[in-house]
Amino acid sequence: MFDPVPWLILLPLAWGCLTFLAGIGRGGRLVVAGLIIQLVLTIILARQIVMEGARHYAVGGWGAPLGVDLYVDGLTGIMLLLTHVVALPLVVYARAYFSSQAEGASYFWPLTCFLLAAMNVLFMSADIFNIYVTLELLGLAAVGLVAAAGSAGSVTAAIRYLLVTLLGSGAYLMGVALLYGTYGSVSLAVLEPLLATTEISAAACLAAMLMLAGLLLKTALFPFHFWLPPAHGGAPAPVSALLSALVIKASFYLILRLWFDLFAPLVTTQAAQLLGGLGAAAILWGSILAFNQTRLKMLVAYSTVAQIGYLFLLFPLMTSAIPGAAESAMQGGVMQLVAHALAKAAMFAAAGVMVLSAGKDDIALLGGMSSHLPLTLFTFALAGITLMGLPPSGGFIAKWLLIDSAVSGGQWGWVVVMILGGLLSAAYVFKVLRQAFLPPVAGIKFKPVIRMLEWPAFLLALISLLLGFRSVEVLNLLGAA
Amino acid sequence: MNFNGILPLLVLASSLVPGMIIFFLPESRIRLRTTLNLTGAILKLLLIGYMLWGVQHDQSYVFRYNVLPDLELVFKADALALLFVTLSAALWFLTTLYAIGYLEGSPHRSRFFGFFSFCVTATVGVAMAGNLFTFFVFYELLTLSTYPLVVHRGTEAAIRAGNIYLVYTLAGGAVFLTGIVWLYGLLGQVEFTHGGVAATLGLEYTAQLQVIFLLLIAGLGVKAALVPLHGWLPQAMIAPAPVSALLHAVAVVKAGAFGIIRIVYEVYGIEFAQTLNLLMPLAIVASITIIWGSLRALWQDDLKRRLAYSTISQVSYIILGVTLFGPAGTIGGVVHLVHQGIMKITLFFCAGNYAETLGIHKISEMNGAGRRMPWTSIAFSVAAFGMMGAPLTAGYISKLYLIQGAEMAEMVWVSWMLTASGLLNAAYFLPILYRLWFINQPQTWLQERIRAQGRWETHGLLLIPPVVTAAVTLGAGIFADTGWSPLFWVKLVAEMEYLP
Amino acid sequence: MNDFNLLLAVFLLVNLIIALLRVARGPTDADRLLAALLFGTTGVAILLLLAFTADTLVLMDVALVFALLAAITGAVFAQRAWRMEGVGEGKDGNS
Amino acid sequence: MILRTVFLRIVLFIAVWWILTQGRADSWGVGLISIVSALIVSLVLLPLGLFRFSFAGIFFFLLYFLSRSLKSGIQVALMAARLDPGFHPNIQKIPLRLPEGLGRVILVNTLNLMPGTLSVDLTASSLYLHVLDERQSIETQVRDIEKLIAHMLCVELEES
Amino acid sequence: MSGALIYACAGAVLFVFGVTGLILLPHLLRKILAFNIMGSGVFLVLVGLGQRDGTPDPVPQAMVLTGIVVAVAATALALALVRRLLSLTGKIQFPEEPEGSGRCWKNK
Amino acid sequence: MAILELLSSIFLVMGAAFFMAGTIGLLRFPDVYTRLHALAKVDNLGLGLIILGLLFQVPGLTVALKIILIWLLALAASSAVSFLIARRALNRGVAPWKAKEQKI
Amino acid sequence: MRNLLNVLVIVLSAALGLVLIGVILESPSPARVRLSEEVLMQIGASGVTHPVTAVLLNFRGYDTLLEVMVLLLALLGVLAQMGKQKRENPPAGFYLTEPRMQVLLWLARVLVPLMVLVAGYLLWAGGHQPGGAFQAGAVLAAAGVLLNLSGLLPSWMEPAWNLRAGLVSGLLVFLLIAAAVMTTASPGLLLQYPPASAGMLILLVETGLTLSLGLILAGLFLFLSGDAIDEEADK
Amino acid sequence: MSSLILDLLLVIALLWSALRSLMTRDLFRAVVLFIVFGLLMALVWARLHAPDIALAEAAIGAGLTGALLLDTVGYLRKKQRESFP
Repeated sequence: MFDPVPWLILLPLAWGCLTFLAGIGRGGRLVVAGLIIQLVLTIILARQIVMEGARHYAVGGWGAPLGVDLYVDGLTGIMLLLTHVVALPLVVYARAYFSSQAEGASYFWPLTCFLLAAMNVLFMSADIFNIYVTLELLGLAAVGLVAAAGSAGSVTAAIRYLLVTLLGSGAYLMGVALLYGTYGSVSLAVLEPLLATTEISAAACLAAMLMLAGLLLKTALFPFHFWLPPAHGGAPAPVSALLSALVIKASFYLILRLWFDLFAPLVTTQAAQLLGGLGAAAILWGSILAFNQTRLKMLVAYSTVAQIGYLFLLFPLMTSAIPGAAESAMQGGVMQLVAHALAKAAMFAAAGVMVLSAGKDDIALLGGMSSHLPLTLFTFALAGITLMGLPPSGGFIAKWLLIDSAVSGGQWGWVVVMILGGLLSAAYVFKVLRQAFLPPVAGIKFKPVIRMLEWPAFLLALISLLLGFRSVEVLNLLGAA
Repeated sequence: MNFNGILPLLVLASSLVPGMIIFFLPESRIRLRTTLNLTGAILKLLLIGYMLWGVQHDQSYVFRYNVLPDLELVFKADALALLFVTLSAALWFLTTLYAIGYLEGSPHRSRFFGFFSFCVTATVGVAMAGNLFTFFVFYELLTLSTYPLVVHRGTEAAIRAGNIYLVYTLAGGAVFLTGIVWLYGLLGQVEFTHGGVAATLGLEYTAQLQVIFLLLIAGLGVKAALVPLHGWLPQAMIAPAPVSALLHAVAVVKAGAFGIIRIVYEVYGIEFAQTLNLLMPLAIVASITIIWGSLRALWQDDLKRRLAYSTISQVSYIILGVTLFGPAGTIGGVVHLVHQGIMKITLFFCAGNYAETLGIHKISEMNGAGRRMPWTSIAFSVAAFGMMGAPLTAGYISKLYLIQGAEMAEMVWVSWMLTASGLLNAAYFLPILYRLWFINQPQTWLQERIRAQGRWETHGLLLIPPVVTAAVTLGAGIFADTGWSPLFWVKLVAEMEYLP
Repeated sequence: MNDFNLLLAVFLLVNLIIALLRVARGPTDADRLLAALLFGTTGVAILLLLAFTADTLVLMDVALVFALLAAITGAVFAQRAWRMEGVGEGKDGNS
Repeated sequence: MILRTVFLRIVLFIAVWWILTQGRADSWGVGLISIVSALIVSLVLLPLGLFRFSFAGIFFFLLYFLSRSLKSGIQVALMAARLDPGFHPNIQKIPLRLPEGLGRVILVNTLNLMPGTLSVDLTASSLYLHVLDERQSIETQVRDIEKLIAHMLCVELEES
Repeated sequence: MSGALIYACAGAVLFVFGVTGLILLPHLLRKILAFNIMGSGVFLVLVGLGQRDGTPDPVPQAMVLTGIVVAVAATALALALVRRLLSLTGKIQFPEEPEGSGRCWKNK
Repeated sequence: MAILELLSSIFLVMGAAFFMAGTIGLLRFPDVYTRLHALAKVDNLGLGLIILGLLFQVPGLTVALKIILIWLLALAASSAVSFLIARRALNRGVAPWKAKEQKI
Repeated sequence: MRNLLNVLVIVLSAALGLVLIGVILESPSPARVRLSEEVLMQIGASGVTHPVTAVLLNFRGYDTLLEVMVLLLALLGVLAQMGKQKRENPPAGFYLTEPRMQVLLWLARVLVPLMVLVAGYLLWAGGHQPGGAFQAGAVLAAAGVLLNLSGLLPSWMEPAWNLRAGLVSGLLVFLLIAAAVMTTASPGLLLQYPPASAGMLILLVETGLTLSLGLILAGLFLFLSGDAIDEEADK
Repeated sequence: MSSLILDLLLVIALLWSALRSLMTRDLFRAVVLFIVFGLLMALVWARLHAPDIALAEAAIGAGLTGALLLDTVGYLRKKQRESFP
């Protein structure tokens, strides 16, 4: 049987090297081709997971405590698939984007390849130290991409991002050190039964706190969100899209993994409620701030802050005693993750096109966009539908599942938050749309844009919208154990 | 999957696909766009005709698709659905014709017709939804696809109206969603079935079911413009006339009213709703809306605003009929869904004609327009009489059954209220007719745009639709007892709902 | 013998810590850096003593690398960090 | 001549490698590559024929160097230890007789390790020395070392 | 208490120093220093705690080697960014910017 | 054997003493040039003596040669760096400390 | 307000420190899993005799692969920044002939070949005693720094193709060997070296890594440090 | 005994240099203290029976990080001179 796992690690690395060798600003075509190959591999892998269930993969053939293990299950499959489905159109988009605007293009391709490689290895890793390395990889690649724009604002944002991500991974590594010190292993497969069977030690608790705090910092959950908007709002549009759609999700994925697998014996209902509370605060505060922005990309970036909040609602909902409620909370959380990734990528891409065309990142200048770039505006609107959680989008399915879980678990507070959040997101999405329907601001001339900028974004938005119809497959993959 | 299962999908696609293509057409491809639009509309009418025939011959058209393991997207063409589908498809066809004429030469037509088609698709989806989930999906789609139509003109006023529209409908949708999810949590599946599914729960859930009912009605009431939630509707007048026509006659308000019909009859079941004491409060709200809308209509000088308040009042007839326990009330309410649609669209077409041809927007400017535009004015008059409930018109039939229903349900105050409302209707329509026909026309019209071409008083495509609908208004009244009238169908529906 | 070596290592370390006072005193940056340079030599001595203490001769390699790279800090300082007249001798730096 | 230099360098590197690996026999595989690359690097950095030297000169130089550096260490240590370091430091300029190149560098470095002197600048013609005691004659010491270096590197001193 | 544990405790203290410095110090170069100190602290805990019984454990040592390289890489990147910021703005500190800057509550 | 150990100890102690002297010099000398004197000479001598002391403890010839190599490297480094820093100090105009100034 | 926040941070981190120390001191003496014993048991199959190298390049060679990638990424980030900056203000030239430069120049001439030798030694030593590719690479990088300081090696601008090839060579060699091993010796398994040739392969990987790590680490300095020695000419 | 003292001394020096490096007002002093800190870390690793790490720390701490930091300080000063001539 052909096993795509090692190739999914080696190939993106190889593309990264080759694009670097190819020279400045070159190699886009190679990346597109490479991503297509990887997408096929991911699909094969997903099929294998559905057929045969989750599996461990021992790198070097050494196996758990000694070597590094990889672990691939339904959730991994979803994340990998999501990564490639989002990245492929974005890469096509980026080629067009950088052909019309050179700023930040110089090392975009190798950085992106390594970013995707980092994502792949992160999702598959089952070894907490290895995860640390992948976290650093992801962080450095993302910082490099953010800073590539080269303006003072983006460099400041990149530094802030870098320091935050370093602080986060430092705290994480401290947790790893404590766990290794106490249990003598860094492999999840070894640690999990150890934590579950032995009595809870203070070291494990502290480690859990440190690791989760570090990851929360990287995920930009509410009080830690300060770094995200400038970083995501200041980067070139393809980069913003990649970061907001995928990179944030990577650390969330790890929280999910650690919370429900490794630290399952340690977590308490109060902690889950706390996370949920922070998530709720993120939804409300992020949406309000998004609404207050005057710059389009900042608005989209703050919307990411808000949307991340939804993801964290799944923690309190999962504590529900009713098994059905817990299950649909998990499903809802994952659907939200997937839907948001697709929609946010589309939204940032669309915002990028608009900014490129208007020449300036200002919502007030968007008037007339509805007739100048109808497709892009339509893309923005479709993505907005997913963010608002309106049918038939994937976001709607996610919200349905989450509300269902909250209602059947009797946790009414979260229902109110989600409903309010949906309305608030409508407020900021329509703030943009209504501006676009107004007549153009006097004196502004829109630059024409390449067609290839508009279509990939539209494709992403369409996928996010139609995801609602194919969510059974996603959930099937999630459920494959 | 057999053809019968796919048919509902085809009905949806017949407007969705042209809509999508049109959306990406360049502005200049007028002929292709028109062809697509009309092909879609005619195709849809044909398909619906086939289904009407089929339903009469006991065929069933059901399409199911699992969105989630225990959540289905269901399209079902039952009698009630077909009633609404036929109405919307027919009126869509006419409105499309009208809109082609109306928008000739104006910008952004691709966008307009794209969203126009989406809007109809959503309406058809609402009509054919086989369960509450599907209903909600298309109910929200309707909101989204109508927003661009409302703000189509792109003026500050239009945008403001659009904002108000969104605030109301999205908030309503959110409340609606909460109710739906709750109900799904209790029932597992909420398929529309005759007699209702909630009844299976039993009386120990009374309190919960009452709250859910409140949530559902509050959500639907926004679109149906029940009184405290009606604020968006007069604002939305800013939209182009075909949009207003569609919004008022078929799409938005009717979706709300239709949803209430579905909730009362096929989710709760009329008898169960009666036992839960849900009907009386709804009847009171509907009555208040009827009176309030009529009263407000009296004071409007803007023609379209007056028609809008009239809509608020008239749509609640439907809801009132629904709350009257007994077949007659049901028939009265449901048939008014169709009748009001036909009549109101006529009125809006005519209002659009006056505005487009003569530049008339206000009632005070309408003096003598009847002689300048006789055909339009005749259509307008017929529809207005229908609204008042004059004999020989469709409106008469509705009122007749409503009053019967009120008597059967032993709610005498309702028949008094209906009478009063009829008088109010007369009070706000008769002055218009008086101005049309009996006051001399001024020397020059405000801004006469479309010169009379040949023997037509206005653009042909603007004239045909109102005349046709006015004729149908009369026809539905005169031939109410034949097998093809709306009344006949509604009786069919009512029979099923009151089956033991 | 081993303990003796260790004792000497301790002594050298104390010596080194005392020399760190120069970092605080200044007055010029060069004076501050001297402490770091001293570390090159003293560190080599301490490492060698440690290497011969516990028979971990591999520490000699560490000492070798220390000695080999000791020049770099000083050279970077002289070539890059301490050039031209400062904003004000003795109190330059973070202003 | 050239071959001799190359040969000497190879020998030097082999010796260093031998010292580093402590004579392990299995190291010569990597050693060969390392030595060759070190040789290439050294040839690039320091082309052949820039200087040559005599072994006897090296020996005398080292002898002198070791004895003097011991003295210098003791001198400075005493100064540091005494509570009142009675020195009179100053900067002196000394004209150079060594030709440019390695010789001068060795001179500078040696003087840095010699008693009482610290080279502070080097120009085309002269050397600036910081001396701990300006009352002592430094020049003779410098001349001695110059001579030794000239002998070691087989160069002629320029008459100033 | 073995030597390794002493170092582990020292590592804990260094970690705390680093974290505090990274959060509180305004100067970017100092933040970078603080990050390095924090990293060293973690490495000390990793090795010190891992071999608290005195026997050398190669696994955490290998991990720390990896970690050191990562730290160097991050430091270099941070320095590059700081230098770039310096050449762009002439400053080496974060500009003070209140959250959600922009015209608040005016875009109704 | 004992004699060797004794010799070794003597040299080691002497080396340590030189280191101490170097440190004292570093702390007490008045300006950067004089401190460089202390650093370049005393500490290298200290290191040399310690290495000399350790030579009595080495297990083999190569080890001995290796530590001598280390010493040579340290010498080269510190003398060159001293020159660089001293030159830079002169360049920047750091005035050498004068004895008579102290007397005033 | 700001002060209060600072105090809060300090108090919190002090508490964190105390808890950390407490946890460290409390931790039960033997860990549950004795990984070091496991390493020693399996070391025979790893191809090297030094346990740290065995862990670094065989047992956890995957981490090392990723780590090289981390370095390369940092370099890319640096390049993306500094390349731009240097294009804006190119660094000044060199004055090698200055007599005062001679001291440093000769130091470099002597030390750099030695550093190359030591790097080779460390690389070789990695197999059985402390040392290895990283240390060797770092020493090579230091040689690069020294060359740059002495003026022999100008700061790097945009790398040409050969330099780029050198920078990625380590990762490429690693990848190629991984792919080769995966397709031939142990199909479908990542980085599983057959025990017989493991030593050889590891040495190969380490050689590649040394070269490329040296270049990358040196590059971090050489790309970063913008200016060569420029002010001597002013005087 | 003396090994314990050595450990404690090292720890004290380590913590002190780290703290001073973060607290001192003068940037250059902070960098020098940080370099010293790195060298001390190398000694610590040697004490912890981790010569591999000691080697890496010595090479990277002395050769690279120090160089990078000092170079950056120089650049910073150059910039400051340019902006305040």
